[in-house]
Amino acid sequence: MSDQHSNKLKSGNTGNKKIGRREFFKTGLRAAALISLGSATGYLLSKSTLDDPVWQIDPEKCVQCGRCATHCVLPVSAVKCMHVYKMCGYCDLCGGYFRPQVKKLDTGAENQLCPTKALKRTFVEPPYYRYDIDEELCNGCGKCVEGCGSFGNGSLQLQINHNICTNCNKCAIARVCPAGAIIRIPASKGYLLKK
Amino acid sequence: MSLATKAMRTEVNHQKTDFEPNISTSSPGKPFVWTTFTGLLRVVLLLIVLLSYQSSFAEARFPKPEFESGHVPPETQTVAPRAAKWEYVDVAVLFVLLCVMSWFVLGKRSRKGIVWTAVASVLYFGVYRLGCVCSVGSIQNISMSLSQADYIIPLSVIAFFVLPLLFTLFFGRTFCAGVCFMGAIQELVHIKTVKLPLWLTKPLSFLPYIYLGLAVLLAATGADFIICRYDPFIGFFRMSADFGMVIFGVIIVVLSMFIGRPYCRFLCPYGVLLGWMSTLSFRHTTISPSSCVQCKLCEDSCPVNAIAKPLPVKTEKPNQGRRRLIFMLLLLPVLVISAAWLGRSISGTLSGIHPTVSLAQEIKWENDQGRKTNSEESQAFHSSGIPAEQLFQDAGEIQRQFRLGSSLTGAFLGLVLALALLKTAVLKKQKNYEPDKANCVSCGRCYRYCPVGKANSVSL
Amino acid sequence: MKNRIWIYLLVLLLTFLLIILFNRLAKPDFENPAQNPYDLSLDSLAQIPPELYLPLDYSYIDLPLPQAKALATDSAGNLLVAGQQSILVLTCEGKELLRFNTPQTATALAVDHQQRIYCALENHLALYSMQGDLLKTFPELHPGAYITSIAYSPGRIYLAEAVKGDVYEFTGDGEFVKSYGKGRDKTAPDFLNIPSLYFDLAIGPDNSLWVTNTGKHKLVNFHADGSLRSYWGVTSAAPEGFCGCCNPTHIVLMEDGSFITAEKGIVRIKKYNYGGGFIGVLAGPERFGPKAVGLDLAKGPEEQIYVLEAENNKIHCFRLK
Amino acid sequence: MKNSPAIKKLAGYLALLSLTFILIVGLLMILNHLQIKTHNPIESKAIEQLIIQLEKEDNQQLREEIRALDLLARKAYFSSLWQLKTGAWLLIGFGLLFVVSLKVYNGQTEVPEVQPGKVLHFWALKSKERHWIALGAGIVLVVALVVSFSTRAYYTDFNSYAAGEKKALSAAEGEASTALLPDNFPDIEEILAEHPSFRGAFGLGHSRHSELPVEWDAGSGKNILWKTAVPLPGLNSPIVWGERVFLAGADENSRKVFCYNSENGELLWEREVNNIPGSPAEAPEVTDDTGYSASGMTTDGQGVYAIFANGDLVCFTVEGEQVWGLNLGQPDNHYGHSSSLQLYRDKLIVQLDDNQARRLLAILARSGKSLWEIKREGDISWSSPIIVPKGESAEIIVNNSPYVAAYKVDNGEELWKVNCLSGEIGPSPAYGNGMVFAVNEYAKLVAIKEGEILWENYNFLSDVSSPVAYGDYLFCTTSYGDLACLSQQDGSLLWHHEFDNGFYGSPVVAEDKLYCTDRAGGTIVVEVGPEFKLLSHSPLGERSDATPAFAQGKIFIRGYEHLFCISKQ
Repeated sequence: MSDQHSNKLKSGNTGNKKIGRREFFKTGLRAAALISLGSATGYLLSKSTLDDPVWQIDPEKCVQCGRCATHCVLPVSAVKCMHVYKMCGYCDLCGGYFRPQVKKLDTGAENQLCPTKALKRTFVEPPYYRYDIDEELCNGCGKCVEGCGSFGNGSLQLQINHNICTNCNKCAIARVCPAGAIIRIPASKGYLLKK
Repeated sequence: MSLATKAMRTEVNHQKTDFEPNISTSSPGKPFVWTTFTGLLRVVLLLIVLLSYQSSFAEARFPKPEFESGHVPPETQTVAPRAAKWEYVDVAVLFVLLCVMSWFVLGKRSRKGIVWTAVASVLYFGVYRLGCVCSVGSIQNISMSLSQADYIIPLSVIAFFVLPLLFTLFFGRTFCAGVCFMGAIQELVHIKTVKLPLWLTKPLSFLPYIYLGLAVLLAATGADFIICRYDPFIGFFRMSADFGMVIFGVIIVVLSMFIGRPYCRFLCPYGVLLGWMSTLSFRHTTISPSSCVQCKLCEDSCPVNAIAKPLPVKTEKPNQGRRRLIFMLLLLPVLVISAAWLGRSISGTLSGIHPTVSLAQEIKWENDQGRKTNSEESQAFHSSGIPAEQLFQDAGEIQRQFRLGSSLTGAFLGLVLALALLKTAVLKKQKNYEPDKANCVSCGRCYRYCPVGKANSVSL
Repeated sequence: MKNRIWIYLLVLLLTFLLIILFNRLAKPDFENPAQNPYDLSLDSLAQIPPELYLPLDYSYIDLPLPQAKALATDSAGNLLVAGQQSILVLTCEGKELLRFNTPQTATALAVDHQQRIYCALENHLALYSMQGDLLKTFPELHPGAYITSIAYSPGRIYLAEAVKGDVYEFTGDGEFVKSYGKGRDKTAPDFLNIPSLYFDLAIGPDNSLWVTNTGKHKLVNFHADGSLRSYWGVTSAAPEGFCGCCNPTHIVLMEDGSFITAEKGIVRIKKYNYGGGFIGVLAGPERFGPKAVGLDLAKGPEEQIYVLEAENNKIHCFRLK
Repeated sequence: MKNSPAIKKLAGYLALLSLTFILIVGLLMILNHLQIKTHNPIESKAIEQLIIQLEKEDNQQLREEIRALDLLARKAYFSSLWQLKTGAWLLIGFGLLFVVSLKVYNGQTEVPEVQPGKVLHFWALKSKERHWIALGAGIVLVVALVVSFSTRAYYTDFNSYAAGEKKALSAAEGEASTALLPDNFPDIEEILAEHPSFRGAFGLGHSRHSELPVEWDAGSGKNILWKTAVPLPGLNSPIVWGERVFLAGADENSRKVFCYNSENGELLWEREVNNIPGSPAEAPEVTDDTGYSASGMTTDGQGVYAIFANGDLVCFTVEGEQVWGLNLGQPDNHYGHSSSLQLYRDKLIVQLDDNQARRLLAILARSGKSLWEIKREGDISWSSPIIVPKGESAEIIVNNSPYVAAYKVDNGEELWKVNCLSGEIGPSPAYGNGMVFAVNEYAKLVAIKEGEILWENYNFLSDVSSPVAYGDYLFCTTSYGDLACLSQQDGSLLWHHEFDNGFYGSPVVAEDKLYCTDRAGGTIVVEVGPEFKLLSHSPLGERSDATPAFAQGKIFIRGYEHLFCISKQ
């Protein structure tokens, strides 16, 4: 843009003296560019953080819409179900593991909720069972989270695994999250598990 | 899934427990902040919060089964995010690559050096960092940070925004030459230049301004980050993208085999800023190492059509040039104001991109129709307990921002158009073949064509 | 200039396409929202056949106390609500009679025949007069204890402690008598398995103790000596049964020995006869807000059933016909 | 730098080969993508179906089948993931190979020979540039303008909308609106002296007015005081309070309430019923037998209340100012909602039967707030409630299939319920001498006292019109043209007469005469007595399915198109 001004100046005048004026004008613009760049940087620095933000799911807001599984930019979502064992009741009838209509409490595929069978059930002692997540199989659909939250203690929660997440500038899931549950938090915090 | 990967994964988990974030101790990576007074204050506050949290913790406690078999419930495993120090590494790599590239462009005039620096950039920023630390996209963070008080911007993003601009102000667009991984890809796959006609390049060169205007508007209002969303190359590195974006990326790559840098020239919003800086640059690369002999050999060598050639000037009727100039000057305010008006009139449509506004539209639709859409958005909104009036008010506020921002964007585009027209009415006398500073991306392809000092360069 | 005509035609076409594209983008389609492919579809489960609804009178009062925790009634028919470190006494019409502070938010309430208020302050019990004066503080059960329910029968106080899943029996003076709920056989119905902080108990018309065994979806009745007297309850998502992890969350016994139960997950208030036979539904999920979970129950002197929906700041009142 | 021809040839073949691979792999990946997108194996509907089946019939074989299918689905899912990943690697690899070999093939461009071509001079070039810049800007301008104007319809300015919403809300809150109506209600005697609802006060079918005309003729204008066209159709019957006659009308698109001056037929006001929160956008499907406004209105002399087939319930002052409006949920009714409103002191009684639920609601007349609501057992009906004042309180009598039931007006408490009817109930109950009479075609006519059936009769059963009890008599009319008079004591038939035209409108007794309007519009006036005595048969000149309304010296009959006022002249 500034270029054109200088051209105009040039077109109106000829001779070395005029070129000197043109150079002067250009130097002024350069100084202006430097100053504005510098001041913008200074202002931005005052708002900046060393603790880089990362994307994470606020489990209090999450509504288990299933879009974590379908909208992540990665082939398999970086969103995984995580199990807060401290909150778990170790129930035999686990709302996160079994379909709500289940009749027989066994590990048959027809009884399981998880579409990829990523939730594993291990017998501990009567009447307790432990539930673990095979993260490699989990696609973050949140079905078990919904089941656990509706019927149980909510110990299964969807979180973004930072080992997988590419930390996009704008999380593609956050863009479509109906509940605004995907937020930026300081990297030092990392996870927002309910405890 | 093989057993080996399984085993590896378990190992990773064990390792990673060492990196578990520990909030009660300060992180060793940033001692200088924590020594400041505010830092101390924060620690104290944090401790108070932690202590008070302990006492109220009882609320959320869960009955824990007492296992007779001595079973110990495992801890929840989380892997800490990438440590902050790696961000500094990114910035350092950018800085080093910029220095190296500028040296190859201005000092060594080595096309080979430029190409290998571009390869390095693709490998680091593309293959290793998966394309997601990027100066082009940083525009959005900067505009959001400038417009929204509570938006926190990482230091590295500021560096990624400012460093290339600074380097360009001093050395021309050496960033574009190949430090930018997007530019580098297009540079590396380019095979043979098909020259584009003027009727195509002129209208298309208006696109980056529109893209920039929209990107800033949408980012500043918090609606969307369109530069990242429609990044054509990033999918190659992630090896996954939306189907449409894969197609778009393939088209751009195929085009850039035969057309010089289609993305840089006809889309890149950051290129607009870099072009301004480059116009003012203190030093800029030249076609000829010393002085131009006007041999015309380089005339068609530039794939991005950025060689300005000396043209004969026919004398026109007296006053014709002046009249044209005055007309263009008078046109300027008209264009700016009418484009601002147009921007304002389209602001309503644009505001629909903002999720809050589109949610408000949905809820209003529900109110009008007397039934629920039952979409996830609607369900989540109704269960959030936020009153609809609050939502409508928020949406109204965003629409107000859009009205202002959209008018400004319009005015900006009007100004760009007016100045482009004005430029065509101004005589520019030129004797030599020289790069058009705004558009030249310092790729160094023209060096080879210049016969001046060839003997010297061979001996080097 | 044949060439140029083609250019203009191309431009025209492009403009046209762009307009169509933008218009399609700008037009929202609310009729066909995107479906969640991974929906758990609890809605169909929550459908209760209309014939199961019992005829009743319904009303509700707005509760001037957010985040309420517990509900109880006194013999005069007034309502006591605990929340935000205070206890609120309301008439059954919702008129505020008294409000007094407690050191912590009470987690359970009960009123004895002398109109004194037993109030569970997480791990211990406190006794207040109806005027709000602290009469007595009982020692804590154990440091981590969390009392979720109190039941009073003349001469006896029963406490439900959810963290260990025990029921404690005290005399009226606060002397510990015995605890229930932990036998040798973990699979026995009277071995209380409490997976969450929902654990309720109630006194039947014959002064016997009924306890919810939420982990096993059972209601358990104890003899005065602490041995199992009877139990009932089936695990099922159907309206007759209890489903999920911890149901029923709350119970109340009516004068004829019938049970009113409250569930979370699929939020329902149901009625069972004295033998645990399913009678019908008082209220399904449609009656409550989407966030309702753990509805505390209390009964009024005229067989009204009060339901505390803290998430919606409401007390619902049902009266069966 | 020049490549040897052999290398160049090799590079050429390599480029071709890699291009072929790229196309094949790309195509396969697109197919894979489309398949996953349309039939994601882990969202298999087939498995869901089987599981639903399993709920019904639990057997091991089905379980095994589901397990096998599930295993297959997961295998398909994970292998397609693997395919996509491998495909992406292959594509990138071959892409690189393609580019490199093409580069080698192409070699390095020679420094060109300079050809003296046509050189544009400076201003000519600039002029061309200007042209194309203008064209580019023109495209942007046209696109922006067209998009801006064509999308205006989908766009709401929430700055103005939010303000408007607030206003509507505060109006609905009732603070402002309670002031529109006084807090007092007319006493029972006052109500009985008017004709404030369908079939008169409390729907009992009696009028206390006198000096009524017995004969008229719309053709000659005999005894016709005035006649005015009603702008919107509606099968609801007129109601009268003082000098005002109220009517409602509706079609698919609009719903209106009309108020006429009873003296001269002047339209005092008409109000469109819109902006009802929650009102459905599309009208329900109704049949011609009911239409969009079949339910009778009611009034207390201060407020006027109307309900429409889409569930809109609205209250206006008698001056025509809207007090409140709400939607009770669009009734799922295969003919169309037709139950009329009743009013008892401050309670507006709404019978809202549909295929989902049989609801009876009491709504506070002043505020529109719900007082109580009960769900009744049995099936949908099209009848209307009647109110029987009893001392300080009153009972609501409602019939549907198969129950006739009485409820306390104060709280909806059920007083008694009798299982006696069947079919699709149209006629409303009648009340006289402590007895409730309920009837339906193909079922029976029953007399009930305090929940006990006294007698039953199987002849001359009304199907649309409602019976009326007066003195010791009970009158029934049918859509076949029967008019029957029965003894209230034992249900014995006293007399019967068959007319040419059937009856949809219900008979009403006034001044010891029975007024029955038939479907052709003729009104038959019969003396109430142990023997049939026809007093007159007066034609209206247009069809009518409404029940006549009465005021002192006046009869109002709503025809299909006009409202008639009949008075002795």
